[in-house]
Amino acid sequence: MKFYDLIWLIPILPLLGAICNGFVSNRLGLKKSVTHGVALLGSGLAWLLGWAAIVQWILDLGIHHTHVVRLYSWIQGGSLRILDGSLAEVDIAASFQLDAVSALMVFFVTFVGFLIHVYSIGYMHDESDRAYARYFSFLNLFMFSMLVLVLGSNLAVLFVGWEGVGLCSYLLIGFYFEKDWCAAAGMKAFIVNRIGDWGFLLAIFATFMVFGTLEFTEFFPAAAAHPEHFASAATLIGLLLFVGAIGKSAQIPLYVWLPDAMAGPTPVSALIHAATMVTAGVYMVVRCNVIYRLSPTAMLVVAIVGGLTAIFAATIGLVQNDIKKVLAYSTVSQLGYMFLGAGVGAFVAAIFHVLTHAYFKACLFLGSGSVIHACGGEQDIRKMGGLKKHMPTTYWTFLVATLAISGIPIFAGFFSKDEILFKAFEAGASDLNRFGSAYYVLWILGMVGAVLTAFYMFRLVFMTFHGEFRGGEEAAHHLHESPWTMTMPLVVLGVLSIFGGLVGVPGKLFHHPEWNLVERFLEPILLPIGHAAEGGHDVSHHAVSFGLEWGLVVLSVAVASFGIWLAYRFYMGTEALVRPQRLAEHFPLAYKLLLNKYWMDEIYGATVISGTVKGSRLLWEFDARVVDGAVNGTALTTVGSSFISGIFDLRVVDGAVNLIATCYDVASRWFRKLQVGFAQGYAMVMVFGAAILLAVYYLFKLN
Amino acid sequence: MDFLVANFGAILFYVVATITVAAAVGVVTLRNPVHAAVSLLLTFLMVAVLFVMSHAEFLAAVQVLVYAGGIMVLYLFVIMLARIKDLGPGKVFLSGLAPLAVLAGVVLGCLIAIGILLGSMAAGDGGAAAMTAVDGEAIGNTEAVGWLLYLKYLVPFEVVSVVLLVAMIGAIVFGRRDAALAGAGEEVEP
Amino acid sequence: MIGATHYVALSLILLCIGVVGLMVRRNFITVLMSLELMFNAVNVNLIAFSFRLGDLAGQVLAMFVITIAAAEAAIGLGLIIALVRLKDTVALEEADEMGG
Amino acid sequence: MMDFQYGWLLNLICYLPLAGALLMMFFINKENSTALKVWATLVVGVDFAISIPLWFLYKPDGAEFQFATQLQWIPSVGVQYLFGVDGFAVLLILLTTLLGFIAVYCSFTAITERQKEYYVFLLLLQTGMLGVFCSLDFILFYVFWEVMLVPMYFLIGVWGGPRRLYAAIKFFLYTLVGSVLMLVGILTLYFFNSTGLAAIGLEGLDHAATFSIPHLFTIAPQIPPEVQFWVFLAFFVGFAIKVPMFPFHTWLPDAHVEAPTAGSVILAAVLLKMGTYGFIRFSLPLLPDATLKAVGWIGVLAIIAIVYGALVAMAQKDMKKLVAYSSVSHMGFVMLGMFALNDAGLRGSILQMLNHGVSTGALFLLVGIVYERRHNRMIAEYGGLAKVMPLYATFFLILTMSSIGLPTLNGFIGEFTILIGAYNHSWVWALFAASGIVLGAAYMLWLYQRVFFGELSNEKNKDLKDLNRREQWTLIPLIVAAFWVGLYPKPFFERMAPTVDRVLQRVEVARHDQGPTAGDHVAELAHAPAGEAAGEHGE
Repeated sequence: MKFYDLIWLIPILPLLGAICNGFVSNRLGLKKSVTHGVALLGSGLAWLLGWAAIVQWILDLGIHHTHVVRLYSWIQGGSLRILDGSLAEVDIAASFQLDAVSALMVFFVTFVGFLIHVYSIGYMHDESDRAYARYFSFLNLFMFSMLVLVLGSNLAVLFVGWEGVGLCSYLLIGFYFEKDWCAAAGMKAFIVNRIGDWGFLLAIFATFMVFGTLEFTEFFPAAAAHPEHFASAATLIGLLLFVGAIGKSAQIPLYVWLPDAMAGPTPVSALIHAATMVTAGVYMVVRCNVIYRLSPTAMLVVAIVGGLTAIFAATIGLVQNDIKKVLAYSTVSQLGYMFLGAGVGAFVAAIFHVLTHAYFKACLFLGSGSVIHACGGEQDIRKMGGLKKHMPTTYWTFLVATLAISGIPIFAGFFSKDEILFKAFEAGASDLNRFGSAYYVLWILGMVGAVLTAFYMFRLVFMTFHGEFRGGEEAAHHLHESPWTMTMPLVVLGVLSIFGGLVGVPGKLFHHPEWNLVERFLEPILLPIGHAAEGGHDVSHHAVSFGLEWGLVVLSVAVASFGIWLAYRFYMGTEALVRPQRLAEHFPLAYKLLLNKYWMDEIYGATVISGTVKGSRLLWEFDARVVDGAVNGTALTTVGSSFISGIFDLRVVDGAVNLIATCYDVASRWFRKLQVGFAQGYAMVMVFGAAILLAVYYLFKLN
Repeated sequence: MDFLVANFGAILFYVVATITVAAAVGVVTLRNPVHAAVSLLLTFLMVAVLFVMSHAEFLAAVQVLVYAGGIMVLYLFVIMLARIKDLGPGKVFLSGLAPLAVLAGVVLGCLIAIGILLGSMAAGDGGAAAMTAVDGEAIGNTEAVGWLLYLKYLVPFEVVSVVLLVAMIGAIVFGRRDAALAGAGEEVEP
Repeated sequence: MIGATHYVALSLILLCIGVVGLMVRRNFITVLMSLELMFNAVNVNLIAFSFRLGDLAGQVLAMFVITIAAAEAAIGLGLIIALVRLKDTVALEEADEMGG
Repeated sequence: MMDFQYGWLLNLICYLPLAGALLMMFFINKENSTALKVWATLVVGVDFAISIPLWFLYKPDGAEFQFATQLQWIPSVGVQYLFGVDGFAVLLILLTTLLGFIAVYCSFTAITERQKEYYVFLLLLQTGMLGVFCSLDFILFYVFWEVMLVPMYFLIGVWGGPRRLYAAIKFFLYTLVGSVLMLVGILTLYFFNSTGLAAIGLEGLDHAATFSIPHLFTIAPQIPPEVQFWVFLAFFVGFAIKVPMFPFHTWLPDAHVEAPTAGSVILAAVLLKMGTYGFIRFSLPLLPDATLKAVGWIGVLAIIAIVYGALVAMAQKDMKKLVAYSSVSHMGFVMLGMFALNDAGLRGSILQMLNHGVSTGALFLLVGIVYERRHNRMIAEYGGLAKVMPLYATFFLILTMSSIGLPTLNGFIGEFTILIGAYNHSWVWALFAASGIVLGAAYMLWLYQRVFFGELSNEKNKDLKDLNRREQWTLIPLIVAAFWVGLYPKPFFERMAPTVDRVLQRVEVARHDQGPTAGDHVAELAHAPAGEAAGEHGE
């Protein structure tokens, strides 16, 4: 038995941990050491097994081989006639597959997941035993779902993980459920995600309708083999899938849940809302790259949404004062970059950015968790400052990760982000799919976003770690470096934030394309499309000259440096905090706009949410009065005849007359006056009714 | 005098009809319950006369026996039992609607009147003979009705008798003192 | 000559008096009496047509109507007794429990 | 067509509760509440136990109806005593016996008055429900159908909430109206099969008079379209009220709200299935022509039910009412899948019937549990319960997730299969119906948030007891079932497959008679280049 045949066990191990903690530790209130022991065992074994499986798979089968492990037949929906007229069997298997992109995801999800489990031991130690068990149970459950998501070999299994991570996200955001806003944030996350899932589900059905299967290994080659046949179907499927991705990966217009999701414990924000779950959308788009490459429209939509989100979220991030909110908007923005990358065809760069982003953003979040821990739960950066001397490890790792996200060379984020921006430029230059000018605009947006990223991230660093502590005397006493369980993951992730990007060195710049390990590793997932399969080649590689490529690299470094310099000017030295205030006073409207996040939550609240709620109330009124009223009206007639024929006994009459009572609500006020259980009122109505009947009869009779 | 003789039927009809209408008006307007009941009795009797004039002698007898004899006694009993002194307007609860009610009656009346006028039929009779004959054989009206009732309309007759039985049982149940009180208990629902 | 029309007209008048009485009067006794009036109106009608058409069925039907009227009177008067026991009144507006 | 092996078993399952009820009536003192409970539990427990063999004994590749019994009943008009089940009915029987057991088991403390009558009625109800699923003779079916109403009427009317009379009568009259129309439909079919009915100009086939459903299946293709139309309409009203479909649903919230917990559970889990069972058993195979014509209308009604039920559920302030309206939404899914008239849709529809029974039944149990403690169902009265009742909160969460169709739980399998079938029929259907899953999540999670999260502000909730052992055991079987269906639905699909195939076969006959319709349209597309097909699809 090879490890890669056991890939189904990778998600199951944390699931066992979750069940154990959820139903045993939580019920019995076992000691914390038992609880996190079980949880670490679950995720740790998954990590080891995952890496072992990957290594064995590379060595034994090679990266070009997609290894599918089919467990059992899961959903058997009989046979359906699909679009091409043939009968296709709806036989969806519970099966897992290991290929390059799954391997990459498993590689870092298990690893980062394990680190965050370790970190949580320190961060959550103040919780009660039961809450502690609950927390670890949810965290393990999340690992299970995420691994199912990345390992699933068809869209349905992917969807299982997709919904599963949504559930865990819901549970963990609402972990402090006594606080109303935490619970509300969890619900918001789930429901917004569900809107995305709506698109995803439809995409699944459309896929089945077009291809007659949901297995990646079956319909990707089919689509790639006949690009022109499936082009329009690909647009539909691609766009619907992207609706799902928008929800899960918090893109415009469904990004609103992610900032609120920071209500959960910080390790959760790091694991779920930065490193893994939110990148599921990117993973899915990359996974389905064949579909997207068939459809220029879908590609363009992905790129536009990504580019807009990147800069939109970055602008909001400029002025936020909650340390986690800044990071949340930064996550939204970075996810935008990833989609921009996917949208310009740089799928490898997008997934590479997922990888590096997992390192540095997890590091940033864990660092912020460490800071919050030290400040006794305070999250407002205006009440921090000067923490550098109190918590050096946190500071240095945080700084490293900030340099990485800003795109300073050598650090991890530089390689991936630069690759994406370069590909965006290249898409413009090569006039990709004849949408060249649009891609140029997106590239410019990306560049501006890079300045903003560097600015707000360094603003965060300067305000938190430099200057004087602004949190008051008492809080200052409590400042301390976090325990080793918290700093160890920080250090590991910090190191990875420095060197993690080296696997994707843009070797082309040095005339050594083979240096780019990520590109080589992921190359098998980019199935050759149509003619390319017969030896054609992509022309875009020559659209940008070698010199210009270097120029772009320098430009993006310069842009990032400019952002850092700007942040320094604003938030360091004697004039710290004065300049930004002056700027805010100069442009009050813009400042308010950004501070209130463009009032997007309020707009949604006033339109979609209140619309739905009000609509539901209205329908309820309709149901009670009109639909039920009609029923009771019928009952009224029945009661009338029951009086006349005297058939029903007193009880039925009594009950039925009660039906009439409800009918009053429906009738107009005047009618209401008449219908107060006063028999003569009824008689009068009857007489009028008879008169009307007679009149109608005459009308017809006399004509 | 000839006129009287020649039009005896018509004159009788008008007289009887006038008394009927007057008595009917009395039924709904008189405030003393006994007076109202007597007025109703008068109506019944006049209607019986009309029946006789239409060659429905048996029915007239039934009318007198059942209505005047049975039902009226029942009414008077109830009026005495319940010690009803006054049928006056009482608490005017829906006073605003009384005109509307009259209007409803008038509208209905007018409509039916229109119908009668439109469909006014020639005077004449289908034959008094038919009222007393079965299969062409002349017998009395009572016997004729009897034949019809017990042969052709036997099933409806039985059904009606069951209805009557049910009504009797119902009346007994309502009349019981404890039934009324039990009903009162059940009325009150939370 | 007196024809069916006259009878029908009379029956109409009786009916209308009955209807108005039924709707306007406030006490149960009068309402029941009004009902009796309406029954009689119907009977007059039936008999008139029976004579006019030479069909005894009208008389048979009138028999049934009388029977039903008797049943109705029995039930109605029973109700009055119950109402008087319960509320000590024959005023209809007191018996409005059926109202919402 | 019929397999008579183990016929006695089916009869035993069906009449055991009746026998138990009779024995209870005569031999157990009404004061002896323990004996009553033990006996009732024993009877339904044994009933469930002996119904389990059906699961294993049923042969998917065997005769259409198995475990059959055939006896003469009223030979003069051709009424038979005909019992027998197919895979579909086996599943529903198992659902009924399981839920019947749980319904008895959950009422130990909830019912304190007139216990004897209560358990007798529950047992009678169970016989009625089982009989409906077992009967293969229309008159027998109708008898059980009506028998079932009476105990339910009393369960609501005697042990119900404050407005129980109103609800009971509404329930009774409403369903009675439907069933009378159904009877008219049944008689029309009967006369068509035999002598015809001159009064309405119906010419008969002059077969021997019979109400046997298997026989009527064989003459279904000969029924003229206009007869099919009217019979379908009569059946439709009868079944649609029971389902309940959109404009006929208003009895449901009232009945659910007023019924005691066990009544709600049975009502939701089994009684609503009668309607959909009727559609699949009778309307579709017997009246294929009318079915094909009705597809569009019923699809629209089902979608309205899905969206409308969900939206109205969102506005509810009463927990039970909310769950009741969610039933309307879920049953909309069932109807939608059924009238997609394809393999996946119909299978999903049947599975969703079971799922709804399990999830909604369990949700009613859960609401009943907290109602028993607080005698209040208003959502606003609660909040923060997760603090005092963690286990309750966990169970409620799992079943909420099952209700909103989270993968690995049962709801997902049903909805997924239904929607894939619906998409196959018309992508517009799927587009709208899938929005039901968003709304479903919205109202259920909002409910969950308001009841379990937030601060424990209401003093009365401060010392609520968590689930006791008995309450746990009423829920655990349902949760296990939810996970079973969610993770490994294959055995369920296997058992319903023959039914689905036969129903579709019978409908297909009419489709071919009707000339060019949707099915052929697809077949035509097969000859067109795949690209064009895909292009049309993309529009």
